[in-house]
Amino acid sequence: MTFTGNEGLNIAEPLIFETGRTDVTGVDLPDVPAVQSRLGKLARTTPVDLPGLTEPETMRHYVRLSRQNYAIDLGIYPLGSCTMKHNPRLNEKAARMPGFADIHPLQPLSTVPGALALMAELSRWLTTMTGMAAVALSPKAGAQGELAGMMAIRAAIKARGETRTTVLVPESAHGTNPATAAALGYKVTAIKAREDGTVSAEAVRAALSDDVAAIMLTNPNTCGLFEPEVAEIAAAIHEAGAYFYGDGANFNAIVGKTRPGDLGVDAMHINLHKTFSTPHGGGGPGSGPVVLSERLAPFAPVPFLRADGTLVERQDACGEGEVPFGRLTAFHGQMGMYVRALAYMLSHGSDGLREASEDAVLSANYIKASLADVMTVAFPDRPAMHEVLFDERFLKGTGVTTLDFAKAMIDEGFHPMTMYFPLVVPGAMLVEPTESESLASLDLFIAALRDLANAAREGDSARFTEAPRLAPRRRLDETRGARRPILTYETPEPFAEAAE
Amino acid sequence: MTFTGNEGLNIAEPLIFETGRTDVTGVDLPDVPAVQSRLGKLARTTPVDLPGLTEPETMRHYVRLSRQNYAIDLGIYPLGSCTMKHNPRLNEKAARMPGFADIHPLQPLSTVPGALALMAELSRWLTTMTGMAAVALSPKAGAQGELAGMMAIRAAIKARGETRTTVLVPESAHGTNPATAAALGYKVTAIKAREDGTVSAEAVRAALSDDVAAIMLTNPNTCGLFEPEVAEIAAAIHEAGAYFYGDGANFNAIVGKTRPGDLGVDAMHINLHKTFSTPHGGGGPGSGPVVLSERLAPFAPVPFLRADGTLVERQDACGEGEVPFGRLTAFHGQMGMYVRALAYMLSHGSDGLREASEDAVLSANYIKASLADVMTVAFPDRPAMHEVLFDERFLKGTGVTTLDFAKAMIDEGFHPMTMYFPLVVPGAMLVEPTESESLASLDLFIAALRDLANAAREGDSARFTEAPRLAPRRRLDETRGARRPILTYETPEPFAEAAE
Amino acid sequence: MRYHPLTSDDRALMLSRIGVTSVDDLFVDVPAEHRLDGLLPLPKGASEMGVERTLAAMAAQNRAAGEGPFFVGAGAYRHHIPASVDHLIQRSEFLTSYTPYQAEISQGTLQVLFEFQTQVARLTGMEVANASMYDGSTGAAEAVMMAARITRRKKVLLAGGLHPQYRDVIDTIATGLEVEALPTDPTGTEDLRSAITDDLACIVIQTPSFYGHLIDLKPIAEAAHAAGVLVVSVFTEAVALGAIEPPGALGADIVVGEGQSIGNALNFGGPYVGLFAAKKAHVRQMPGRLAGETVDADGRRGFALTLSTREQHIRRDKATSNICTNSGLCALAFTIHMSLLGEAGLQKLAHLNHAMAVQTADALAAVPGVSVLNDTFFNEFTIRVPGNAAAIIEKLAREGVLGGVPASRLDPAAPDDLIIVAATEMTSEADIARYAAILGDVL
Amino acid sequence: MRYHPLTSDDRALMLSRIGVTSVDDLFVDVPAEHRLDGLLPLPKGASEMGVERTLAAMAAQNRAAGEGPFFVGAGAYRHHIPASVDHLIQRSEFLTSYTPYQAEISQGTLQVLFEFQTQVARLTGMEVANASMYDGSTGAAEAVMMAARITRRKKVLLAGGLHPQYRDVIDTIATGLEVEALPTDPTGTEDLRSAITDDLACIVIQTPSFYGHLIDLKPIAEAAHAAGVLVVSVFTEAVALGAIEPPGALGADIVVGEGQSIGNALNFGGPYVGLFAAKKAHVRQMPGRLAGETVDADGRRGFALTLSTREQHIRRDKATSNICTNSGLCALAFTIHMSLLGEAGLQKLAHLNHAMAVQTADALAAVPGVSVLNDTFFNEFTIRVPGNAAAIIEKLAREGVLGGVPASRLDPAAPDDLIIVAATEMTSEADIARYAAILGDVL
Ligand SMILES: Cc1ncc(COP(=O)(O)O)c(C=O)c1O
Ligand SMILES: Cc1ncc(COP(=O)(O)O)c(C=O)c1O
Repeated sequence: MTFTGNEGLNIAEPLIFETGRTDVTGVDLPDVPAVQSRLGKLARTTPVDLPGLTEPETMRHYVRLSRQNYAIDLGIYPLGSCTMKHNPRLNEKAARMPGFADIHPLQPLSTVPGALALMAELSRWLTTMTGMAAVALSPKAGAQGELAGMMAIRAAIKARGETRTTVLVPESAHGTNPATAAALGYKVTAIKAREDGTVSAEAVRAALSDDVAAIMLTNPNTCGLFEPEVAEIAAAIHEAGAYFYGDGANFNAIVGKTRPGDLGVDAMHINLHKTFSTPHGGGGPGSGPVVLSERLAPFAPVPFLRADGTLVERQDACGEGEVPFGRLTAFHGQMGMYVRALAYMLSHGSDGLREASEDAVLSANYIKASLADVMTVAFPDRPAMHEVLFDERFLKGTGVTTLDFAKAMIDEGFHPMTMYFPLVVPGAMLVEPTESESLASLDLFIAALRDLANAAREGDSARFTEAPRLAPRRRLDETRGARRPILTYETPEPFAEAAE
Repeated sequence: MTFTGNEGLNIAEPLIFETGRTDVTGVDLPDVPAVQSRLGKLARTTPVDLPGLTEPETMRHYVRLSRQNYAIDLGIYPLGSCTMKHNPRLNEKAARMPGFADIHPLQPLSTVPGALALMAELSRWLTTMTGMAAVALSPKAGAQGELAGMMAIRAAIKARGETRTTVLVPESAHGTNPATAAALGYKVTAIKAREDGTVSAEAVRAALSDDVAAIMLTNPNTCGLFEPEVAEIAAAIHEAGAYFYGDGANFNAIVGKTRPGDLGVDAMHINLHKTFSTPHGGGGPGSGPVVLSERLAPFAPVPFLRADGTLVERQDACGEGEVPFGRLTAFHGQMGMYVRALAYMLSHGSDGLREASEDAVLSANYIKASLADVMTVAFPDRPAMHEVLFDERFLKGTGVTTLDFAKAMIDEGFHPMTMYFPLVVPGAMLVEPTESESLASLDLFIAALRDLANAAREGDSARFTEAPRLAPRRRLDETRGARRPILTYETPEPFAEAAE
Repeated sequence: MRYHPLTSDDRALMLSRIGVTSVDDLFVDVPAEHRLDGLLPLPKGASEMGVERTLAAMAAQNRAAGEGPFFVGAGAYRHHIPASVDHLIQRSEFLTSYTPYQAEISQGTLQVLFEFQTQVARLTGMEVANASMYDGSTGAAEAVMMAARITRRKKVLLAGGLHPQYRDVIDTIATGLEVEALPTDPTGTEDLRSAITDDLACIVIQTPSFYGHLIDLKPIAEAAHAAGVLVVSVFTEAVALGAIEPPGALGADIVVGEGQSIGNALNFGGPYVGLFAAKKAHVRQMPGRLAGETVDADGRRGFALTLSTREQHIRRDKATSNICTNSGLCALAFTIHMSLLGEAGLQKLAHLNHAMAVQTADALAAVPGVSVLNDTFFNEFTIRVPGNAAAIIEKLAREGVLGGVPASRLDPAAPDDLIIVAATEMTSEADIARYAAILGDVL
Repeated sequence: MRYHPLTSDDRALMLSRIGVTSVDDLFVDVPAEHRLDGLLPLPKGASEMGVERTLAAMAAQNRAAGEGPFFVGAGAYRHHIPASVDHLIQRSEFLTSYTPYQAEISQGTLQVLFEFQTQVARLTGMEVANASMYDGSTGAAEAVMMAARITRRKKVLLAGGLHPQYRDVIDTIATGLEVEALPTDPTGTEDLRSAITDDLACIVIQTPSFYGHLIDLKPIAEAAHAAGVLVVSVFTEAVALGAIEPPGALGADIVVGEGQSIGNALNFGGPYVGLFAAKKAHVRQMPGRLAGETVDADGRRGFALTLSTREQHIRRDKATSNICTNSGLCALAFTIHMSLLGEAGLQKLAHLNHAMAVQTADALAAVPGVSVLNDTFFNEFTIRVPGNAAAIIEKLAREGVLGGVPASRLDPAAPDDLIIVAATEMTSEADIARYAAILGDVL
């Protein structure tokens, strides 16, 4: 329609490999002093072929690209299980204080008492909120927290002189749970949920044996329900000599309302990038500290903080009762995220943390109540926690799939909910509003979903199957992408260009 | 088309007065200690009626609004006379260093030696680049710089025991020039330009008398031409006992190529927000230091820096030969802009500054050469400086006006050039690319303008008269706006709402 | 140069398209004898790293407010700025856009200005406000000139509580007018009513005054209006309006003030943002830009600059002011911060400021030899010290306490034993205790 | 609470729509005896101002790198980050978006990842790269497991020049495998060729090594490939690849490294960004996300995550890795900084780093009693000091010089008289002179 292909403020942007030039740079540097090279025969002889852009070109390139993204700062981001809440800018500012951002993990510990104090303070908040004995801060994200917790469990079992080879995982679990168990060589036994979306103690008991090392249970679970028999399950697990690994991705529902430690959890990772608002950044970084019960605490990996505030960095430097299972990452974990998470905690305080959980749960139930008549709630009988699960039944016969429905939401200005997860209901739509939405925002979202549900029912299926029509791209051909994957840019051969 | 009215990532956003509530706040504060009020009977009794938003609501509101703006960081911003060049982010960072941003203008000067040193260093760069004796930093923007320069001139004339009541201003001058002269009570005599867009010394001489206080001449002028007789004009002005005020808005064309002081300029403001890249920020703030010749230097307003680096804040604190005409603003001017401008200067250095001017001029001439056959260059015979002026002749008979043409550029993803200024050519289009555009960017711009010019010629007038169609808004009804101006939000009467 | 995208190859190609052989061929109109041959006698370009180092070294020489007890005010105030404010104003689309002349692609800025104008009008209790002036002092000068235009009178009276630099700025800028300033008024007791004469265009009154006193405009406004005189009300501390009656409610005709306190850092004095509010009837005499609500070709609500026929770019030598570039980004910061505060936040902030100032006043009054001159104040008051105020302030600074502003620094006519002391929400009880203790020591 | 938009009125209305009377009615599934009654024993919420103060006080207790001479490396490096990088990564649309599963409204992130993958592949001389790992150390562990999957072998050999913490991480995470580590190799002289046996899945070699030596992979790779063994090449200093031959050109099969040096601050160790590159033939065994080029329904080029069947969210217990959240924003910072540098900038940066390190090495070698162990190095090398390295480092720190890392801090098996010393473009000649002088003093 336009000559340029641009549409007003929506401006097309090529790849840097198409615009940059290897002799251009956006970084001026002082002259290089003449020295005798010590690179020996390994000095680079091959070109890198990396294009450069000047600063103005760089700004434009990335600003234009950014405008093709949705973001929390643009609107509700109701991805169930992801807890896309507001990211306070104070936290960004604090993380950039030179005393946090410009310190090296290996400078003498005597020169970073503030950093160690911050880690100790964060540990205090995490253990107090969860009612647990200890915390290993270093895991880099939730999945690594799972690894840490499961390794501590394995070490504890080994310390008892046993070996156990099975881990129980409910079917509704997040993919990282079975992946983690499998990575550690465990056999994964799936536990079926009941009709109402929760796990029964009975089913767990039936699966238990002295070969079971642990259960990995998400609570609230990924259907957005609090497991009513969690304490009984914990008791059964413990009775069988196994451990209770809690997936804490959904901790945002219950902070200040109940403590996982009281429910019998032995280890639980906490995604600081979910419950504690460190930004997702288009996929990361996160941080996944794992809290540990008294029984597992001795096995925490290095580095760990002693009660006296000292940091133990090496296994050979351990004292009595300190039997770390190893090290999960170089250095001390995600300090930048610790600062942000602690800023969040200090800002909220005990009262604000509870309010956050309550508002998150309230908002999810409000959505549930407001849409129950036009969409189908997967498990209507129990209160939802911080997220509510719909399934595809309301779309039956409309020719509209869950995917289509989600894509139509994009045109309406919303990011879709999590789709097709958990796997336990067909065409799942998991909606997590978080506590960050105003009532006006929730009402707008609800009204749009009602309109869409009605439109689907009324046969306006093109609105869905053709969606999105108003986004920076229409649907992408993902199978083509996977069949002949193009993963890096390849400069077109000059003769190919000429031939065109 | 959508239920919400949103279109994918283009999300509608109401006014804060429609969404905020007076009992909501996004700022938590510590409790107020109980004290005996000292507000007396003037304590507020009436409500302010200011809505509040929490932080997440605030982020969304302003992020969404921002996305309805064009910006340098989105694309070429070829506003002639405005010098919309790249705004380096280093400069933003430097201006926020606590040693600059968190110092008070009235804390003891003994506690801010670095601030005074920075001002002295900026003064050195400005006077060296312009070849002038002194600089008054404090004017808040170009227009106030004009005021400063013209007041210095008036004071100098008065010091000679004379009064002069006329100021010469070429017709092509920016509106601030006649407005400034008039604000000081001067009669403005317009000087006509020649056919070729420049001012002749002859025309100036013809207008001179001993009632003329000054000429206000922009050079390069607003037609984008260097005034070839500038030195002769200066000589004539001086001979008549008058002063040469140079409007330095177009200084970006000539930094490092020639010095205004050498050309005979007595006073010239420099828009730091043009030539020296401090961001325009949607309309300001700017900074308009005015450089002064030896003869005018004594009349510089307070505050001024002495050669020894001390800051003189009060007229009564002046020494011999210091006869400031007054004070133009509280405090010391736009420190935040000084930091940014100095960062720009240090980054460029003498070599980079010259390169900037050369690239700016080169780019304008490249555009001129590339479009001369499809658009009409107003003054084709002389080289353009940093901007090139087109007129509406190429649109004759197409039913497309300069305004229409500009609006069609919006759909193509470009900000239009300056329109209908200068007033000396009909349907003016003043294009200033600056040195910040890559060749690829210039070529894209040129190609689009060529396509548009051809489309206009070929009768595709709807593309223009209906434009923009792809922007956040179509054309606004500006006359309605001016006839019954709505300048503040008024909460609808409840009954009015009910009646609807 | 990292900011210049053209390469030598690009330049060569461009020169050939233009049809010249060197860039100097484009500068032929510059008189040959005035063309610069070599480089200017200035350092060559530096790396970002190098520039950052140079500037950081300069910044490090200054004593930042956050480094210790800080009680400096007198026209600029240290408040806490939420991190989200500074984040938002740095959005490319706000930071790097021009004046919103192309309304279709400037709705972000325009809607913000409309919100700003509404906030300023409501805060001051007035009907309309413009899209900002440079700062409070230049706004005050513009107000005086506007009053003269409205009343077609030339005499202007400045109250003794007006900030001395504001007084100097009015005196300098309002050149065609006869400006009379009353003697400086540290005690806040001058009788303004009886100073009003019917040849005045306006009377300019600051409240809270330079010395911190709260002035009741109402009786003065009544007297002024009876004489056909306009009341220009000035404030330098916008936060005050959260706790005191707005000038609009007390009869002011034009209200101008410094908006720095909301959303803007101290910045050693600038950039700041001038707030300018008036009555609807006078809107066509106002200086500065105005954003107005209108509709687009599809009937959708939108905003555009309006009443531009007042402005220099249209009206040239008949304009109401020569202002062009204003304080857009500072106005944005103001608007965002004010949106965050809302009425509830603003009022609490104001009362917290007041409380900290009362605590400071009480603590300093208890220092032997020190007296507080104010009956009323908001977050700023004046103390009399036994000795030279400027010398004492220097001594305090050497002990790490920035104790305020000697009145005589700004006004040679002010007694030299007065210090203007400000407190804000940033003032801690420890700061106050330390100030009182050190003041006792240095006296 | 400033982050919570719901008011009490809102909550009441919502509860009534839901049909319950209190929010606690929604928590009925929590076992009654485990519901918390009161608040947690933690402080109540604080103002932004208060939190900022608390955290600033903690930060102030740490000695920031910028405060004086700084030579600490050993896996993380202090480089200058252009201000535009940090500005851009804070754009709301990058900072506050999720993993780009909805490709239509995530093209920004996806195109960036495609650019990142291409940059990493080119930098390392490999064919493909993924969209990032947590960091270099965990990437190394993933590489080892990938090699085991490809070769279906279980034995892994770690060279003596591998960062000790990387070694520990591989040892911990690669649980099903037999990991053998060669003795630590401060002199860079170990014979890796003869350590290769044909039951190895891979050999893991760091170059530049932990001690700074440049290792020629080529002969080792030849021997390894002859035995069906994969070569996993590790680097901790990405800038080095601007000056030395890329592992891909020397025969590496998998290249992993720490990308922190480009675009990311020190952050006391995290978040960083793991670079992971491999051969096309092995792409289906790679861990982590991949962005791929494709087209949309209108035929327009676009990008989407691809080959997800390797990943945990699709493949669950059969996934190539359990990684989910990765280092997206750090990868963005890397990409932006690398786009700014380009080949010309990267090479100059690398040579500047090398030059400063050579100057540092020469200056320290001249200190009596100190010797440099390296023949070759990039920007980091090892010195032997006459005394306990850790004690000397502490003494230096007390004099304001952060002189490097005692090798024995990370590796109990390392001699205790070795210090690993790094220099970068941030190192000034004055820093070097001061280090040499103080080192002479404290010895
Ligand atoms: C329920 C659940 N468990 C585990 C994870 C994995 O956490 P991470 O992405 O931080 O590795 C997630 C996150 O997506 C999750 O939702
Ligand atoms: C030629 C010219 N003169 C003067 C000015 C006024 O400068 P300022 O907007 O900084 O007041 C401008 C800016 O628009 C201009 O272009």
